[in-house]
Amino acid sequence: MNNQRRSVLKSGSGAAFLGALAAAGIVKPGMALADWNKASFETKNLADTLKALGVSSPADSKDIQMTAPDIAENGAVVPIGIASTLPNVTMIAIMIEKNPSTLAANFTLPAGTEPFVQTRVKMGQTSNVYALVKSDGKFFTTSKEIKVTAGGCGG
Amino acid sequence: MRQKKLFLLLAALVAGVGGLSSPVALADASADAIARYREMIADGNPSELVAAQGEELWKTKRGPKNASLEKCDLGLGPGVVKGASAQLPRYFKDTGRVQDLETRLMTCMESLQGIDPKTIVDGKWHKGERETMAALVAYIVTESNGQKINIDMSQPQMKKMFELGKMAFYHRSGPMDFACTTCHGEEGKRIRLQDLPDLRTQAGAAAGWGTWPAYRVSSGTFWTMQQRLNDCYRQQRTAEPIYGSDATIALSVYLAATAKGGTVLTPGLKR
Amino acid sequence: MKRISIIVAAMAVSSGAFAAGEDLHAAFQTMMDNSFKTTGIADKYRMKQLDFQRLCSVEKEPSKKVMESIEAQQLKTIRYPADGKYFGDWKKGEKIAISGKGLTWTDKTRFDNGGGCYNCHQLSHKEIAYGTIGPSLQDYGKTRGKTDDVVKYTWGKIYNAKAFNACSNMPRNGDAEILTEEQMKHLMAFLFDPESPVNKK
Amino acid sequence: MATNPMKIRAANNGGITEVKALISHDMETGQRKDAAGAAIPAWFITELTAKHNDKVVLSAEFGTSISKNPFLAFKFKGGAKGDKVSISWKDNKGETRTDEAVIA
Repeated sequence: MNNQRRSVLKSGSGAAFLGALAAAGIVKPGMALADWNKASFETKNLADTLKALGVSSPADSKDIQMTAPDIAENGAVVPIGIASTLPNVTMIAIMIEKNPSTLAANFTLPAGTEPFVQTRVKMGQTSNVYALVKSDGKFFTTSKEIKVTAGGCGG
Repeated sequence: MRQKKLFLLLAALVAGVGGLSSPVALADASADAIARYREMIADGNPSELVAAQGEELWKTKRGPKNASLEKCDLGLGPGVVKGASAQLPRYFKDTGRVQDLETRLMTCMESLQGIDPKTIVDGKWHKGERETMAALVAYIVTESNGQKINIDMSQPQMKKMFELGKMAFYHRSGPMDFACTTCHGEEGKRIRLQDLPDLRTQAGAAAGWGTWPAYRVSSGTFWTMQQRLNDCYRQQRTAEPIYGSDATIALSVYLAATAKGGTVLTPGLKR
Repeated sequence: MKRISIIVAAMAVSSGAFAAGEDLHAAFQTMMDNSFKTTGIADKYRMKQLDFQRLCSVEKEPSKKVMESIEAQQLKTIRYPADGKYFGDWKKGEKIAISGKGLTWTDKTRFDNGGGCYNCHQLSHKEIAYGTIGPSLQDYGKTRGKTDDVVKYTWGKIYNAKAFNACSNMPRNGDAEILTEEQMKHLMAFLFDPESPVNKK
Repeated sequence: MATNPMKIRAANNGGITEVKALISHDMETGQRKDAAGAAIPAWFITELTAKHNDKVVLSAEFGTSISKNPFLAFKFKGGAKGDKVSISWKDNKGETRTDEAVIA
């Protein structure tokens, strides 16, 4: 445990420095190593999440593609893929409106990384899922409703 | 956005499906959506993580005898893992028993490593030696992925187990009068949105037997065949089958023999 | 050893691979006896079959005569509500229809069970996750009406489905004490109430 | 507490490297209760960094909504066969792990 913690400190010294900036409430997508933005992950609705991320009224965009099922067979694993044709994408975030913690993930994409991420999220119930994309310093969004169904014998 | 529109269309379709028009359209739309969901998660089966641990465990010296399982004979000779689970259950002369993968591994763990089978039989799922077992199983069944289900039915002991397994399959009992057939004895049925293979047919048995053991998305854990059968009985509301008991092995023989010629697609990925 | 197994194999072939002989049935009983155990509320005794369970544990349905005799016996088990009231609260009924819990060895009590209706039946217009082992019951009250005959038949079917189809897949909710009379009344309301999502889009 | 290795695959196709990773982690939300009714404490990956050789190609922050045994896929320009791709994570208990793969 101690050894592991030491290696964290060692390898994470750069992150700690940048983390100081993040702790001040400034999120800078595009940073190489952002320390965990606790405040943004503690938000419980979309408006607060956007606020915590320093985003105001992102525009709906057809240039963001969300690949996700219409119906999830199980809420424990819901595949979400986000891609975009917008220029200079530096950040992609996934938000789940009705989850206890709205922000699921926030990706920072350095130059040279394609505007494409795929992951899997948990959903407590049927909800809108939002993709937030930062392109050329501006924020854009798209959403999709995913139905979560009950399954199995229920016992 | 387009997806949203598509969804509205689906919703309209759903709304249009009244009591009079066909509910089949709705069922198909849901079934298609579920099929797409399954496709999306198929790439990246977390069983891989468990299998990697299992491979380590197979080679690790453990137990009172401080030995690995590398000399374990799963039916194709000592140490042969590739293709072994596609040919299990099997009659083993050395134990005089028909054994499935897990009971065979118990034999190896006892004889090679000195691990008491009781730690597994009386254990708890995903704890202790049963967790070890699950990892070993994940590794071994991965090594049969893509092979044909091909169990050796030439021995009379196997024939007998097949007949006993079939009887168990039809055995109705308990407060809900259920048997395996209640859910798996007719084609094209489902529970909630989960398709139910008709396990009496070759195609159905291949779809069922061929895709277990599997990673269960709902629990986030890897399930061996023993656990799969255990939970089938739990949902049937019968008494609990003893881990590795003959009834579970007989059912496995019935399923694997019926599935013969089908493709092994293990480990599976399930709801 | 080898010789014995050859003889056994030869016997197996000649007797049609262990066709339903007495020995096989005895072996089956022994196997079942040795293969199950009591865990929590699920007693090992659950593996013992009732007569009709045994008669229905076959590949093909039993004869018409056997079926009819089972149905006649099962019909006698049905208890209709003593107060003559068949309908409870459809909202509670919907919850019972959705819940599939109860009676497993991981349940702490053998009471407070769900009906598990959605495992096999389509019911509400809104619920898409429904099973198809049983027929769709969508618009049940709307299409069948609420005549005394229909109401009584429906109660009986919920109480003990085997009275109407000897080897039905449907559990005997009342007779096997899976659901209480009150719970079945709620289910009745869920099926018949015009305001219930079963009948109202 | 020992951590288990990730499964990382990286393949270059037409100048773009696609990385797929499966990460062994419980990702407990802190909202669940155990059989005895006691709350299971939150335990989840908070940060993740992916590198191509020594260059960061993706960094991520996760919340409790990410599924158990997380899956992640992304793409970056460049990357030659035989190059190293590594992924490191850190969780809310301070545990870390780094695994690597070679681009195929």
